[in-house]
Amino acid sequence: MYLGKVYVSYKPSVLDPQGTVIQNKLGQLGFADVDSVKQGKYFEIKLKADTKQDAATQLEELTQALLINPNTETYRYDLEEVSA
Amino acid sequence: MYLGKVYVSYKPSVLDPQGTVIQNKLGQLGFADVDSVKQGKYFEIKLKADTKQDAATQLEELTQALLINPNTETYRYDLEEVSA
Amino acid sequence: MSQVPTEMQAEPTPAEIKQSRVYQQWGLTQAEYEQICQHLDRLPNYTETGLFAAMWSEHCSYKKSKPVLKRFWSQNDRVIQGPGEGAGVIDIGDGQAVVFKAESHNHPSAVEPYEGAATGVGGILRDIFSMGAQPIAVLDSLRFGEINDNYTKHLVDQVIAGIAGYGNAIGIPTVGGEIAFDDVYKGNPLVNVMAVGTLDQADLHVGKARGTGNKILYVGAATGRDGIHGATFASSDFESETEQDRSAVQVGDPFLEKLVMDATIQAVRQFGSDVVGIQDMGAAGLVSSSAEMAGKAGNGVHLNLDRVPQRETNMTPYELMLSESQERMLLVVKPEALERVAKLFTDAGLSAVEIGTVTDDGRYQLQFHGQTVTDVEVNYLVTPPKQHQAERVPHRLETEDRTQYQPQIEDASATLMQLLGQSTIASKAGLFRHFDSMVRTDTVIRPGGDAALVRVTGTNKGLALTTDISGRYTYLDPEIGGARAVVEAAQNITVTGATPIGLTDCLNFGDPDDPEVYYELDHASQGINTIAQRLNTPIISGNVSLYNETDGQPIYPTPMVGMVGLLQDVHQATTSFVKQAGDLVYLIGT
Amino acid sequence: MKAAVVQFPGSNCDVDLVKALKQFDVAVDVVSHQQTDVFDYDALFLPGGFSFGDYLRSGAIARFSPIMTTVKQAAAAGKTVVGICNGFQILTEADLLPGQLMQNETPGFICDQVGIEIENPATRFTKAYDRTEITLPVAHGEGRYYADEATVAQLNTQHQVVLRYQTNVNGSSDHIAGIMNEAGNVFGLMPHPERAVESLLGNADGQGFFRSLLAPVDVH
Ligand SMILES: Nc1ncnc2c1ncn2[C@@H]1O[C@H](COP(=O)(O)OP(=O)(O)O)[C@@H](O)[C@H]1O
Repeated sequence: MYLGKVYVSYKPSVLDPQGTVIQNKLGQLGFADVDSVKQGKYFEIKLKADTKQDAATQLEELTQALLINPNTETYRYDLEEVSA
Repeated sequence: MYLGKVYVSYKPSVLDPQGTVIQNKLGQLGFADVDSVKQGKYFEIKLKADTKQDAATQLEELTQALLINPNTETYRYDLEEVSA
Repeated sequence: MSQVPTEMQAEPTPAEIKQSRVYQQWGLTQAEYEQICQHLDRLPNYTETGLFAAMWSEHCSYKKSKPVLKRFWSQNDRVIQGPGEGAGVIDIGDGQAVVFKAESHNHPSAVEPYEGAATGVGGILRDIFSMGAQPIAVLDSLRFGEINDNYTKHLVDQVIAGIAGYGNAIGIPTVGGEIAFDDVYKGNPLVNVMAVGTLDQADLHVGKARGTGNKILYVGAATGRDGIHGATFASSDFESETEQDRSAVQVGDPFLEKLVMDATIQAVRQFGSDVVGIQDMGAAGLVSSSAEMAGKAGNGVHLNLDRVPQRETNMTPYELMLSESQERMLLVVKPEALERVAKLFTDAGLSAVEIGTVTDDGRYQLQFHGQTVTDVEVNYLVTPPKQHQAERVPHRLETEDRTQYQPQIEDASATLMQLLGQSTIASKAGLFRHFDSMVRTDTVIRPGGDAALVRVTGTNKGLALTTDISGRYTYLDPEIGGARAVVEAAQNITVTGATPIGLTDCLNFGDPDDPEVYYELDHASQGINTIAQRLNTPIISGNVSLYNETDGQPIYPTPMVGMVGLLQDVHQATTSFVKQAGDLVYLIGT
Repeated sequence: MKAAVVQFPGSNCDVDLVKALKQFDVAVDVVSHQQTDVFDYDALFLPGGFSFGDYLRSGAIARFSPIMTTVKQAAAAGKTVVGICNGFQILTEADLLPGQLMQNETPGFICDQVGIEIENPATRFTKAYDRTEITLPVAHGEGRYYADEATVAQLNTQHQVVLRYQTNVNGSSDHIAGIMNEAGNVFGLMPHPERAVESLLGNADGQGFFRSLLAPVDVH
């Protein structure tokens, strides 16, 4: 069994209203040293695969097929073998 | 300048409706080897700090103050120094 | 109960329970525990103790407020169903009926404002469609601390977002409500939600497990460990320092509830009386719904817990029975229709599993891994010992000089400006614009008026809806305060042109064991009752929320009244907005 | 005209759309998102709501529903395809329209009546209007239309922008409230014309949309 952690974030050109709201709130709460906040999505996906390479292929395919919208989002991922 | 990457996920006992819906859809799309999907949040936070230790303290404080809901969520983070 | 299933091996034994008195943390008193031991003629095990604690909590049993509620006038020739079911039902002519109820979600919203408010909406909607009705509107009555406080701002944002998040997604319009701010609610905000539905009277269903041999069908979401002991949690003082309480958090899934709602309504319409009874799983989830349904029918019920759909692994009977996972319902179905009814739900992608049978032995029996883990009398389980609550006139009413509350007005226009500047009086449009008030396209009068008006789909009839609270008045004079809430609601209804036909209420009070609080509860209810009777608006449903205190400081005694009015022709509706320059303004009344 | 309203799990404006279409005497069926054989309709409507809870991204999961194959074929065949609110979100996710609907600039759901400029009055969706300024209801949390600059420019030059907000309620690129495809038969819009067909409910400005659809097609 493999555990893939997929991190999805907006492309830099895309407005991230939620990030902005959080950034402003942090400012109000006194976190004056915060320079920028971006919010994205995080997925933990467990999948069966024979090899790590196979798991990676599956993970990339499903991420591109469903998890992200390529117009506005990019992603990266970590992958590790875990016990079932 | 430091870049903190904060990963927030639901505690295991908390219902994750989004993860469930995504998991079902992946199954229908033919990703039969997917065992479970959990959706969480991902934040990229840039902040000024004198030392890495100081940055870590700030990051933890702000995460607990605003980014997570301690009733339902847990978090982990990575921290690295970056150019401003 | 010989071999203990592995899941249960960590549980304290009956003897250990007796010794540690863990039940006291769950809200059972020593006397109650001893009475249970005596009745059973043995020590209750862990599961049973948990079931009693939940069922005998104030939240589930109304053991403390019952003497007050019993007095409520709830019958006239229009009333089809008064208190005692998921919601009350009133005839609106032409074979149709309106179904409504209000519910509080104060404690969950205090610890977890978004999910607390959201699941409040989800819960009250289940009460409506569990009667076989189509929900058509939601209203909300909210109380917070003063808005200049940062934490309060956060609460307001989250509560509003939670109501919007659930109501908008499930597609039932939020058409009205009210919001006010006062420091007494700072640590204990009030989130009261009212839902309204309509049905053809032939489709009316109630939560009774009638008919020996009928099957108990579990539908909806799987059961997780969320919200275990929410009912007892709602029946105790809220202490701001106890972080541990916070595990009682449920997350709502409006998407799933929409599927459950549509399938339930379809089941009722398609299968009629083959669906014998319906009840939602609310507070104290599976135990409360199944035991109440059996109790109301005078029957027994046997459940096989291995069949309960489970979201997590290794759940114990205790956890399965007390979980407050959302979006779950119990249906009692005739065996011959079971498969077809279940299919309706499974086709929508929902769980639908037969988990037990209605019996004639009056026993509440639970099987788990081949063992009987609970065997008690249904009637006993659903009937907590009678309580007598002491009452005393609140000290302030006897001693304080009331003239101090009389406004000193020297400069009327300055006072007017001050009033208009108050957050409680200011327009709430910025908040209610987050609610979808138009979906279902029957909302004739949207938020912003005195009462909302919703057309009964496919007819010219309209239902006027409002909620009102008079906490400050009730603090100054409980009876007048209660009466005033009803009067105000009736006035709001009348403004649309509709005739008030019935009401529901949420009684938000402090600790009922405080004789002064109980006095407030008693007298405010009397005030409500007297006026309700005079206005011919029977009290057909409601809810009680006690223990609204922070660190021993109670909120104002705050009864909320939700009222429904009937307008024969929506085209006759009037709104409270000024229409054009030159129109005359009259002041009527005294 | 024979119309179908597609019902996705979580759709909640399907009933409203059916009601509105019936008011204009359109023969209308509600069809399940799982259906695949719905070819004999002149128009397909994807209604508002929260298909699949709007989880992940609005429209992201619905775009894989079996019926979307038929919707694409109908679109390619020049039939009328309309996505309102969540339907618009599904159409962009399914690449039947360019761009994407994203979280409002100020996060939070907005339910309001807003001023709308009919930017292109010569479409099969707008031709019956006798004025270009109307008011329509909006009700969305993810209604900010976003596309890259080149796409927006192209939409403008090709007159594919059908509706614009007079005041940019949600931060959409170029105030865009509704667009159509190049062929002019696929239309996505965030405002809800189906909620504005009865003056009893306070707004009848959506009627022009339904009248346009019912007018002979060759005018375009
Ligand atoms: N304050 C009240 N006024 C009138 N009826 C009430 C009041 N409180 C509770 N009831 C009635 O008692 C019954 C049980 O209520 P409750 O336990 O809240 O139901 P549920 O568990 O379905 O939410 C309901 O029929 C409800 O309408």
